[in-house]
Amino acid sequence: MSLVVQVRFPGETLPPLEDEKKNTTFKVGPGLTHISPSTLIVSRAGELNIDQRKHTIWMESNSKRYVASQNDAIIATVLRSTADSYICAIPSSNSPVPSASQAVLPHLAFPQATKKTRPVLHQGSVVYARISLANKHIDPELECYDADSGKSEGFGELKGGFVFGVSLGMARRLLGDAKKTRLLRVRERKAEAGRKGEEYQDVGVDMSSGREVLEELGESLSFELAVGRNGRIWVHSGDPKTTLCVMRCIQQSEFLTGKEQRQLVKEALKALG
Amino acid sequence: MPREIDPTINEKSFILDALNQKLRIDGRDLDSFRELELNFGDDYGLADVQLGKTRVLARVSAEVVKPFTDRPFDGIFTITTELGPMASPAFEPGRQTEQEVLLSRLIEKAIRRSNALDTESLCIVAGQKCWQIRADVHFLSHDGALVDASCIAVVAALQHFRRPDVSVEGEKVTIHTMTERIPVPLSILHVPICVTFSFYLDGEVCLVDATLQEEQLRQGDMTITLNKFGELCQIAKAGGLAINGLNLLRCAKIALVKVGEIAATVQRRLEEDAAARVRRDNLLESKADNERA
Amino acid sequence: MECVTCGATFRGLRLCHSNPTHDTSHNRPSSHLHKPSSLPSTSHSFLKKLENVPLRNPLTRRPPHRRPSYVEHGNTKVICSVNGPIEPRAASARNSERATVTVDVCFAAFSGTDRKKRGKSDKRVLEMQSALSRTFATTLLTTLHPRSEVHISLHILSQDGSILATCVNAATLALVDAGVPMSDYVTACTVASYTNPDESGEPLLDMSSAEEMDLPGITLATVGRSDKISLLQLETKVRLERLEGMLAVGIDGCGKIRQLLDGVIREHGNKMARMGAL
Amino acid sequence: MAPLQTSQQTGTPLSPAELSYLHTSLTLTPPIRPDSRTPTQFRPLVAESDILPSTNGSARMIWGDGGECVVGVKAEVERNSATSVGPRDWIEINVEVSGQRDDDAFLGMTVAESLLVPGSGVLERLVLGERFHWKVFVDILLLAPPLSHPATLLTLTTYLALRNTFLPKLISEVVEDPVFDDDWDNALPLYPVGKIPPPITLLVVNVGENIFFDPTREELSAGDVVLAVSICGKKVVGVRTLEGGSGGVGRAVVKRVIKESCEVAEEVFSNLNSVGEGD
Amino acid sequence: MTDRRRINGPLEGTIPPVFLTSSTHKSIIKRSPTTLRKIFLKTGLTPPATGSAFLELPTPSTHSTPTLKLTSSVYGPRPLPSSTTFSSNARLTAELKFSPFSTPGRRRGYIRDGVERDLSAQLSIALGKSVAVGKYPKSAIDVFVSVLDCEGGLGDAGDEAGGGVDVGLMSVLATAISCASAAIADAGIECFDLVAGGVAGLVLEQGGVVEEDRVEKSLEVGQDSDDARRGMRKNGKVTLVLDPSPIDGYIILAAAAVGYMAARDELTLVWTKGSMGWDGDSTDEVERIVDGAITASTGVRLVINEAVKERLLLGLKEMGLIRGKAVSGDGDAAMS
Repeated sequence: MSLVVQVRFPGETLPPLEDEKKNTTFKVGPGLTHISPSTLIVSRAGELNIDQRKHTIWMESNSKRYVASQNDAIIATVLRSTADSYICAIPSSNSPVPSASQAVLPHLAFPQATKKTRPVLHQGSVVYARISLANKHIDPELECYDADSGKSEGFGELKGGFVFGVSLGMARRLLGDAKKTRLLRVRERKAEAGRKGEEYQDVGVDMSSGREVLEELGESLSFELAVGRNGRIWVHSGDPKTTLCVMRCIQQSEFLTGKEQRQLVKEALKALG
Repeated sequence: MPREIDPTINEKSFILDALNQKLRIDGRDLDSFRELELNFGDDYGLADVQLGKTRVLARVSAEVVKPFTDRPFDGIFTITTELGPMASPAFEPGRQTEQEVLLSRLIEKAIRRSNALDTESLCIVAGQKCWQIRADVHFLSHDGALVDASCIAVVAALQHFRRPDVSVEGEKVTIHTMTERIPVPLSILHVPICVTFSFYLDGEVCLVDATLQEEQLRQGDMTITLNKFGELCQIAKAGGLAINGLNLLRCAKIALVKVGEIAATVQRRLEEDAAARVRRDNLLESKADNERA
Repeated sequence: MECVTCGATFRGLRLCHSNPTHDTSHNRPSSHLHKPSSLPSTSHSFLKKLENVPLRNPLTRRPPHRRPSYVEHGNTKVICSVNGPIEPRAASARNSERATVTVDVCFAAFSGTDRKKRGKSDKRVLEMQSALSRTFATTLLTTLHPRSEVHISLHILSQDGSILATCVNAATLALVDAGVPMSDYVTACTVASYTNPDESGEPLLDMSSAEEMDLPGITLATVGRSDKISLLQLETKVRLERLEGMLAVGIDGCGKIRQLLDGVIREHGNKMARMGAL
Repeated sequence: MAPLQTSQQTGTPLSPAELSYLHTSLTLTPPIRPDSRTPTQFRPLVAESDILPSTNGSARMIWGDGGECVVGVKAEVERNSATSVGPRDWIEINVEVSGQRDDDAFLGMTVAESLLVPGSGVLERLVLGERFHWKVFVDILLLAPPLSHPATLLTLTTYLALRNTFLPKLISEVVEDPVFDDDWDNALPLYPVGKIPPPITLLVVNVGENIFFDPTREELSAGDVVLAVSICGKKVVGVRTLEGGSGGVGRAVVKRVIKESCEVAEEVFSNLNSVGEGD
Repeated sequence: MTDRRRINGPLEGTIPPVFLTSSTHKSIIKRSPTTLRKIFLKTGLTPPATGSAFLELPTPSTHSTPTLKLTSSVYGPRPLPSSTTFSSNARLTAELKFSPFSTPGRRRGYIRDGVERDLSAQLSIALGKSVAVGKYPKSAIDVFVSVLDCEGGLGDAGDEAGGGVDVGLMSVLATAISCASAAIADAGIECFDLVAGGVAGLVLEQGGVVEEDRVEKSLEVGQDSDDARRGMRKNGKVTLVLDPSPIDGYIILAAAAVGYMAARDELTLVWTKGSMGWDGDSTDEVERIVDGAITASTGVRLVINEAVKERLLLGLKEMGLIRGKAVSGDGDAAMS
């Protein structure tokens, strides 16, 4: 069975969308440029995804540079403090030297913060925050509380532990984004198999969530973990050895299938003793 | 302007904690190098060194020039380095930073001033013509230990390089092409290898081949250049944390072991490359024969 | 001012705070190494005559800052002045946690045998500056003066070997005098490794430029009583086995220099105290 | 501009009240200087000569206000070349101010102009036979720029260094390649006694009717015009106007400045010449 | 370090044609020692500048006459950049530059050398004392002078090897002062007085009149000129020459350039070269030569006045404030 992944390159014009019903409007996602009335041109290389039910179409690709977008949870580093806010860096890539964009975290953007009770962050502190404002003309703004409840919900300064980088796609997978594409793909496969009159079979790749590594690690080790959409991961545990083990497993599992990931973790745990 | 971000508080304290327990982030021992990968190009004199994520390319080339008037019997050997944005976004093109000056000075002292290359053998006609050997070092990716990697790259490229053969008859100098006569290797007197030590926790811990993250956190550093005969070519400890004399001597002994290992790897890779070349040449010859037939 | 360690001797050493007033003595024992005779200076008969002639009013007191120190190791002469802690002159020298140490090394065009102007971007000068600033950045208590700069300006008036070591000593002297807080003295000297024809090598202390040309040697600086090495430079090929001996002699030499510096500083301090300047 | 930086970079400018007080006290008859000197009195300084063994002549001077200047003179043998623009190139002057990127053009030009004035006879002493000549490098190093304008300090030190500059004695014939006497005791002075001495430059500031020598920075900013008068022996060899001061000056004042400079210069010369004869 | 932003010509290879002109055949302008050269001065030539002026000296008679040409433009008063500290006075900066083609033979680079910096400093001193800087707090006035042609040589390179003092730079400075003054007046910046530059020199005299032939003869003798001059110094008397030009062929013993404010009878700049005291007392001779330079600058001042006036009248006429033809000619001023 062949895996047909629709890889498209910038400049390609997409064929007209096959539509079950006429006159449905599609939402155009990232990586595509729309030229009216109905031409779509690819502007980022990657895999084309079409969700017929939700009527959305977008390009899926992995990159190292993070572009802030609203409501993303990210891990940022405090650079300095000004009169009413902290200036933070949003590091993104996992290359040896991370590149970074700047963001503003107001002093009062913490749960129940007042001028007197605000948490004091120093240069080099790490915060888990949500992007409350992303706009191409100004630096993004961050918040350390949940927009709905006003509670911290895990946002705030991350104390101790270790921070490392993975690719943006990996971070998204760890956060469970892969589920969407996975379901889509399974549906497509089934449809294709149905057309050919064959029985659909899972080859193991389609149903991989991409986060088996975390599931497996979580079963035997105790640690805290925060994943930022900007490709930074924070791990904390009582023992540096455990932390390092978690880090290495995650970093090495990027291109592995679910089964392989579980195998990797088992071996690592054995080595850890 | 892209700037290197300092490591976060969390990273800093974690790495130091781990070092205190003799643990490194990438799981190495304190005194072990990352895996050294050394490849040669199709042409002579191109060496590509990978040390973990650090990658350095050295290219050696030769040309015939007039020797310096004050040294008529010596050839010319130059090493050029440039830290560009290719290696790290923190490096700007065109501007010479202090880091770059120190780096090039170190490589220069380690290789050129220790007379690794016999410049007298480069003389063709005294005061008239000599070979100028030029080693260009390109930094492709920066993850620490630039000095060590570039030193390996340069010495490997120098050993790999072959210059065209030259014959002198009276005043007449003939440079034979590579096909005309077998090109000759450079006369290498010894193979210096740099080992950089990084000091942490007031000198309690000393690391070999630190990554960029570890370099950013170190309190002091020292680069020792040795050859496998146990000759010190250069030591540079420019300030930083003060270290006990005995510790320094211990570092020197560790360096000697490392130098032996690295020199052996370089030698092995050179031999492998030479063997591969012979095989390829034979293959080409047999092909040519076939065509003729 | 002579100190003997394993047969190694310093050349005439002169350390002063501001004005050299006394003659230099050459205490070097006659050795198998000769000073360069090509130097026109060696036969200069009035070479060492120093005059202090106040033109009108001899009573003068310098402002407390910018008092230069003057150090001679034989014919190597260095003047050093320290400015700081001051407001950083460049934005890049501002650090919110500690003071930055900046060093300017300037070779006077007339300092060598041949006149030579060294540019500011000369690699060797940059290397020296960086080594000196990193040496003192760890020894000075820089965290006491955040967002400021300590500027050390060194002028080499005459070169005859051991330049970096002389610079370190001059800078230490000037820093102590300027009142910049530091954990201990940093003192430096050079050691050469000399091999007799019968293979019985012995290290030589304090190299002149002729010796630097012919012998392998190290420059090292130690921090105060701890005898820990903060700066170590070797630029010529030497057997690894020799390093230990050289280090031992060097550490000892640095200790001797520290005593000499200490003496000068105490004398100067007492004088100041007598004058009521403290 | 360059000279402005050396003179005014240290310290903040005076407030209008201070300036007015200073101006008033300086215009009195007799004037009152802030440091109670007489108009022609110099500030104290310490001088020493022949401090550097690797030079042909050297001197060091330290002002009371922290200014320090070292001058080294070096001579090298150079072949006469057709492209050379003539003997004016035989003496090269470089002023380097510590902590400043550029060398100071203004100060260098002042010294060079007065040193190379026609008829001083120095250039003739640099000739070595038919094909060679001495090239003299005068390197002036201002280690710590004084709080006032460094011109006076600089030229006095240069004078001292040049007075103590010796060139090896030529023992070869005119047409041969130059060969020198090894004995330094036989070396010839660049400025022999009895010949025209090297020039010095005096800084003079004029405030109202009064003229002050060796002005401090404050006096410079309160004055009308600051003149640098170069004097060689008894002759004026150059006058220049300096930055500082606030207005023009009448021609009568210029004449007075020059007249008094000549008188003061004589005293300065005799004082400087006593340096080195002291012991 | 070359200027990388510019596209420089090839380092070597293109040599501008050198024609045999002034250097071999010195076209000597016969004028009496007290006559000034004719000046062409016109203001308002650079429209974007607040004030500007062009000066040519002397007004060219033939095509190949070597001339001194300068343009000057004044910008300001304009606000100081925010980074600078408060200043209760206007900050006047002056910059003098030689165009790459201003000197014959080798092209000058764009790098500011010592000569340019020195002249710039002197220019700003001379002008700074005439402008009412107190009237413009927190502002900057920038004066730019560029030398387009300098009479076939600066004379500072010692082309008169054994000769006297060169006056090339001095006349460049003096004319730069005059030209910049006119530009400042054109800009309408308040001044105490206008500064005019003037140069005078002392030359050897023989029989009352300076004989050009004789000077030339001594130049031809070449090597002996020094001895000849020294010999002559004993017998000959020294004469004052106003506005000497390096191409006039004088051997100048001493020279002075002044910046002079005629209405206030005050000097803003005094610059002398060469040793004085050939003819008796040093002080008297300085006075004599400075007075000569003042006389020269007074003449120049008339031209500046005329040029500024004409431009002013032209402006008034355009605005309709005056009628009729108050302006004669094409708006430039010349003086004989």
